[in-house]
Amino acid sequence: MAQVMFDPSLQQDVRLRLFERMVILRRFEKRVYDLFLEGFVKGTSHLSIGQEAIAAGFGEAMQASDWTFATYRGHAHTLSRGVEMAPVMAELMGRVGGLMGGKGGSMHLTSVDHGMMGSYAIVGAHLPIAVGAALSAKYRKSNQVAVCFFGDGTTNIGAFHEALNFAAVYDLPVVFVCENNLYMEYTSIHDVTAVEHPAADRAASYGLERIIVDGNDVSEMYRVAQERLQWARAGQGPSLIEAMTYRHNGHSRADPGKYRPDTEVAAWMQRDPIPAYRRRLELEGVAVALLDEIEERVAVAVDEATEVAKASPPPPADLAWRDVWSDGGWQWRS
Amino acid sequence: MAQVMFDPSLQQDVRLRLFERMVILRRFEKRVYDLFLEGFVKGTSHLSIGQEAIAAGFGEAMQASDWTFATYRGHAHTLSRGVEMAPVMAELMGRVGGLMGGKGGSMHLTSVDHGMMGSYAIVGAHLPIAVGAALSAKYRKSNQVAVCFFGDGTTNIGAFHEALNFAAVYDLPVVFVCENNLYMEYTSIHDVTAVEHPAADRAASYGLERIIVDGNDVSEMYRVAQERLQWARAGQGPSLIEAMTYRHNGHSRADPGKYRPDTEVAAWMQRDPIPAYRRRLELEGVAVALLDEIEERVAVAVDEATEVAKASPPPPADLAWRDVWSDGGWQWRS
Amino acid sequence: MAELSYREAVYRALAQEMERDERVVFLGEDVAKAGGVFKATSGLLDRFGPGRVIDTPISEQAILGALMGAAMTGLRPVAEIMYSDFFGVCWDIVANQMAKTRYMTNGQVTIPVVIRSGNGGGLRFGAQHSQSIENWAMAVPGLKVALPSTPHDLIGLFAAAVRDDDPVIFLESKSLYATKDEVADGEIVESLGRARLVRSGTDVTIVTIGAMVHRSREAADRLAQEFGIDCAVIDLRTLVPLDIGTVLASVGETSRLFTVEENPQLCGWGAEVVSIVSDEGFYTLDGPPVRITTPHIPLPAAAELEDQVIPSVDRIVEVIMKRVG
Amino acid sequence: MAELSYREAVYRALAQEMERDERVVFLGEDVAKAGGVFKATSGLLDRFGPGRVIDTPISEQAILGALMGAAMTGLRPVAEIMYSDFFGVCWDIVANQMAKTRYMTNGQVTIPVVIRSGNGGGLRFGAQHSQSIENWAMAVPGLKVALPSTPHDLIGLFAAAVRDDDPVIFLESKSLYATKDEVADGEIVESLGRARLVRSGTDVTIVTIGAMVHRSREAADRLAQEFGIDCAVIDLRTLVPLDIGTVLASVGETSRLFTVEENPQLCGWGAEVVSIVSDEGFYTLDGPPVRITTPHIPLPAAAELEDQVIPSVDRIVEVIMKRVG
Ligand SMILES: Cc1ncc(C[n+]2csc(CCOP(=O)(O)OP(=O)(O)O)c2C)c(N)n1
Ligand SMILES: Cc1ncc(C[n+]2csc(CCOP(=O)(O)OP(=O)(O)O)c2C)c(N)n1
Ligand SMILES: [Mg+2]
Ligand SMILES: [Mg+2]
Repeated sequence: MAQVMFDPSLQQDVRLRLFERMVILRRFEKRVYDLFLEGFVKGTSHLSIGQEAIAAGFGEAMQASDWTFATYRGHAHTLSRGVEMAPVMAELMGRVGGLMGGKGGSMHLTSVDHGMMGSYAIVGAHLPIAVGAALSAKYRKSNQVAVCFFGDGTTNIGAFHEALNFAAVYDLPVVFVCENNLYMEYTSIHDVTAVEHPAADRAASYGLERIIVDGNDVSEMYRVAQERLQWARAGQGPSLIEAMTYRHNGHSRADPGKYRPDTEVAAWMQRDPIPAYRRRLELEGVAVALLDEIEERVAVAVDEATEVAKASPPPPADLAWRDVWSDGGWQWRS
Repeated sequence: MAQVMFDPSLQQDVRLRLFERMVILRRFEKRVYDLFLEGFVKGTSHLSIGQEAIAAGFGEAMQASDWTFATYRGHAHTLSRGVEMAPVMAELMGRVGGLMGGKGGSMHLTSVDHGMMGSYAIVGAHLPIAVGAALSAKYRKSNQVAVCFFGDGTTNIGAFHEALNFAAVYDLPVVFVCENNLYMEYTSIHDVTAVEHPAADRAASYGLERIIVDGNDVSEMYRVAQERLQWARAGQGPSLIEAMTYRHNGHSRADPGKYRPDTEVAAWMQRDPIPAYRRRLELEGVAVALLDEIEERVAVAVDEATEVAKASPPPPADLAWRDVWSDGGWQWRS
Repeated sequence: MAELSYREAVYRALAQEMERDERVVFLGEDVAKAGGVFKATSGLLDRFGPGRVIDTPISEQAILGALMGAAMTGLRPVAEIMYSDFFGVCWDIVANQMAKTRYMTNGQVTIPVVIRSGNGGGLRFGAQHSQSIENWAMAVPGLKVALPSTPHDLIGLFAAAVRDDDPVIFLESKSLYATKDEVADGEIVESLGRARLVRSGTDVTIVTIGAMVHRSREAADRLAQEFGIDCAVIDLRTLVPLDIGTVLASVGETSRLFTVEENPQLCGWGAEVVSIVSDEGFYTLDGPPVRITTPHIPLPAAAELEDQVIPSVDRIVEVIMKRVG
Repeated sequence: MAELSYREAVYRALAQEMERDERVVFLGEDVAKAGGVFKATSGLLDRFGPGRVIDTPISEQAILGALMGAAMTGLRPVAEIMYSDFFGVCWDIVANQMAKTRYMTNGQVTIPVVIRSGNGGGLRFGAQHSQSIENWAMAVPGLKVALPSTPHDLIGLFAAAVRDDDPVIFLESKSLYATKDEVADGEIVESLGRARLVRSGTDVTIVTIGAMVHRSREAADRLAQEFGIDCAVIDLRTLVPLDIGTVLASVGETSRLFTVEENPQLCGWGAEVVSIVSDEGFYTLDGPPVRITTPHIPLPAAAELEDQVIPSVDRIVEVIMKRVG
């Protein structure tokens, strides 16, 4: 397949946006981490720090009508679809101004208006759900594509297998993106997987191409995203991408990530996608001031979002009883 | 891997037993079919007529302490482990003399004394269970092997994927045998599967060899069975075999099998494993009289078993309340 | 008016809704080309084409996941889970995803799906093909649950389920597929959450659903004729929404409550009904509320054993006689 | 005697049984090297080695299938399902295979497994990580169900579960992991099916289990002190076997029954208890039996909302006051 070619002027645009997206994700999540420590974020929370290039590349490549399906590790994917920071932050804090009024929490970020069709907290569940969206796109000839993000550990659960085969059988427009960060929660994926590349080495089981990409290279992610979205829109069926990456933090709030060798962590910190991309842009002649301006703009936005979120009150009690059913209520008796 | 070599004298023995096993399975199930029509067999029942070479080959190759895990299509595998005909037939008729006293029925044939560890009626469920037996064999260093039979349709369910990976990760002594009879219930496996060979084309996903065998050639089945059992016993881990075969009848009692092209059925009837093997034995110089004698002996045994089964009364009512728990009872209150 | 079997009603129900609304698609194993294992969907493929009537792999998680995803994005899909026992292999999608996603997203997502499934015993299929799983579904907030007892109700409740914006578990009694009844011509639509008074009566209220409706009515007739005990029989038709008002009203008149349930005893819908009536209708009850259920055991395969354990007309008569008499 | 947290009791329970019987092996996700997500099993790997303490892939069906197969062939394995919500992805193995195989094989097969799992809410984890699924298990014939409420009971009931020859669903209240209590030294073994009278009382019987035991006791203390209502509190400890005798005896004295349940209302264990007492204890009841449960909704994530819906000490006091007073 040919490499997608950019118009050079567009390319500059796109590149700055890719950079900005990553900076948004990073700074937002760094703030979330601080808010944990300060006790503002309750429950659990799973950060994507280090993995931003994947969400940024796809977010840039997807059309507004495309759909994202993500996991509990979904902050980055939500923001990358253009959802505002404040409601996401408020949701993590359990405030009424949250994206779901505080009812869903960190693991279930959803914004249907932005094509963010949900974050799912049971490993594997959203793969078949994304397949269903693709089925609907095909049936309605709507030209939409469903993009489904999940981790390496997810490749060993049954729903992965069922979803991949199902999508392939009906040639559905869905792009499966495995973010291989080398670990499930605390266990190395190699310890519990029969193949080296948990997703790519299984693509052939579904008649699919073996695709491995550098998940820390945002321009590569963007290129692959464009290519596979186009492939889906052309009616060629599903794709399975394995993006190699690494999370800088532990699995979730409670986890310091001590099970990982220091040398491994250090090596991957060297490959942090954001400084790497910034260096590259600078080398390619993008003005330092332009990049600095982006960083500053985002920093301000994060501060503002934090204030807005903090100012939002807790949800009123009656919200707990709302929207069990489509009539807005919870009554099971008639 | 080298072909297993037989001692020629043993070989004659083995060959006659392979033939006899197949004849037992065939004649038993033909009788079962008649008993349906006469109203003796209630509920459902799934025949393996046409697929006997697989059960026969493995039955001959397995050691007494090895374990069989089968599906609802389990009559052949049960008999091939040496279980007597009468209790199997009585079970199908719902009689107290049945292998499980009439409580399990056709789909759940089990005889722990024969290493027949059960027939499971939910597609895919027994694959992980067989894996557990293999785990126990490895833990106890007992040198036992678990053999798990299932159909082509079973390769598309999640449990298949989980079981295969799990077995491979821990190098467990389990042999997975996919009997590819080209159809799930009434749907061609090709219509719903992303690859040509639903099991073999997925072996690589679990780091396993791609093994396809002629499931209608009993000596080939026996050879492969020996080889893979030895492989497991040598601590080399699991195997996945795809045996190509065909069922002569419909999926189950209710099904005339009309969804299959006549030419396809006719071609496979030509390849009936039993006459084929008999021709081969004759060509190799086995006396016709010896083969006839086997056929007759089996015919008599089937008649006798039928009489024994018919003479067995229905189970007494109180049996329904027995053996929910290990104390023999059903009480949930204390 | 035409005589229709419960099996034929499945076809008519699907056809009625698919004719009306092209967002309705239908997925399941062997449902299209072969017309389903119960032969209830033969002809649908020819009528609506392979884009709307879809044979699937044996992948219940994928089937129901696809159902949910399609429903979230504009379709109103229906799936068949061949036997309700198989909900075991896809329970996460039903109980954790379909049931909760509207709530978790604060109402952003609507999931108008219907899952049809053959439910219950009586066909000597053994413990893994005979379960009554209505209580699995009823126990999960966010699922509606319907169990039609007649061809008419099958069509009418199915139509209501398809038109409802929430996930509906639609359980067809396998043992009723061959039963027949008169069904009116033309469109049939019922409401979810309305019980049907099958028989009025002044001495005892029998609350039941699904295949047990017929046995309860027969038992009521015998109790009236042979023992002069006049039983009201209420077919709940849906467990969620639960028309407890109709039950409370009847118990208000009869002062006695019996449930007849095909499911195993513990945590059944009967326990829920009894508990509500014992609380809200405490002062109307004249004697103990009694549940007549399959005992808390897996179902045996042999005919003689299966017949022992699923509530029979004889057992219903006997228990009510003994407890009321 | 030593003070032990509920979390530490998990380690002690597993160690006690693994020390005693080498057929006990332990499998689960992240349980070995990392010591589990709740850090309850740290140290087990070092003590018993990688052959007996096994990190698995995220494959709940394989984990529980393996558990069952190993149990059928001579081991007495224990698995961890990290959060009980995840029973959804492996429900077939639990409900259709483990629960029914002994029965279907007419007693040929014995399945001595224990499945430990973190259950219930209170940690603001949202609807897919906070469920109380005890009723899913109780509704399936063939499963035993235990919910320890104290470190002592965790050890004692776990030992009983491991030594029992039937499958046991062992639900640890996540919200209790950090709680502490005095625990005796040496081996601790309790029995399945014996309720514990946490507090005796003559006016009202409160039946409860798991995390709700503590809230019920606190409520009972307040009801006694502030309103002079003397409540007996019964911790069922196991739902199957169900020690209904202890409940009936207490209601025989108090004439009033309340259940306090963390699970959503419909088809809860409370409905079962109320139904049995309403039937067998009908003439002992002086007023309506009342269930205090989480409403029939998925659990919300926000602290203020979650606290609204799970029964609190305040709500228990208020309801009992209102209904008895
Ligand atoms: C069915 C199921 N099993 C277990 C879990 C607990 N769990 C949550 S995240 C996780 C690890 C997932 O690993 P991976 O797919 O690699 O995603 P990552 O967290 O690395 O992004 C596990 C085991 C779960 N949520 N669902
Ligand atoms: C989980 C589950 N889904 C569906 C069924 C219904 N069913 C029984 S057999 C069968 C076909 C199985 O096909 P295959 O694996 O090829 O085995 P075969 O019957 O051809 O031997 C189906 C769909 C089932 N028993 N379990
Ligand atoms: Mg990972
Ligand atoms: Mg097949």
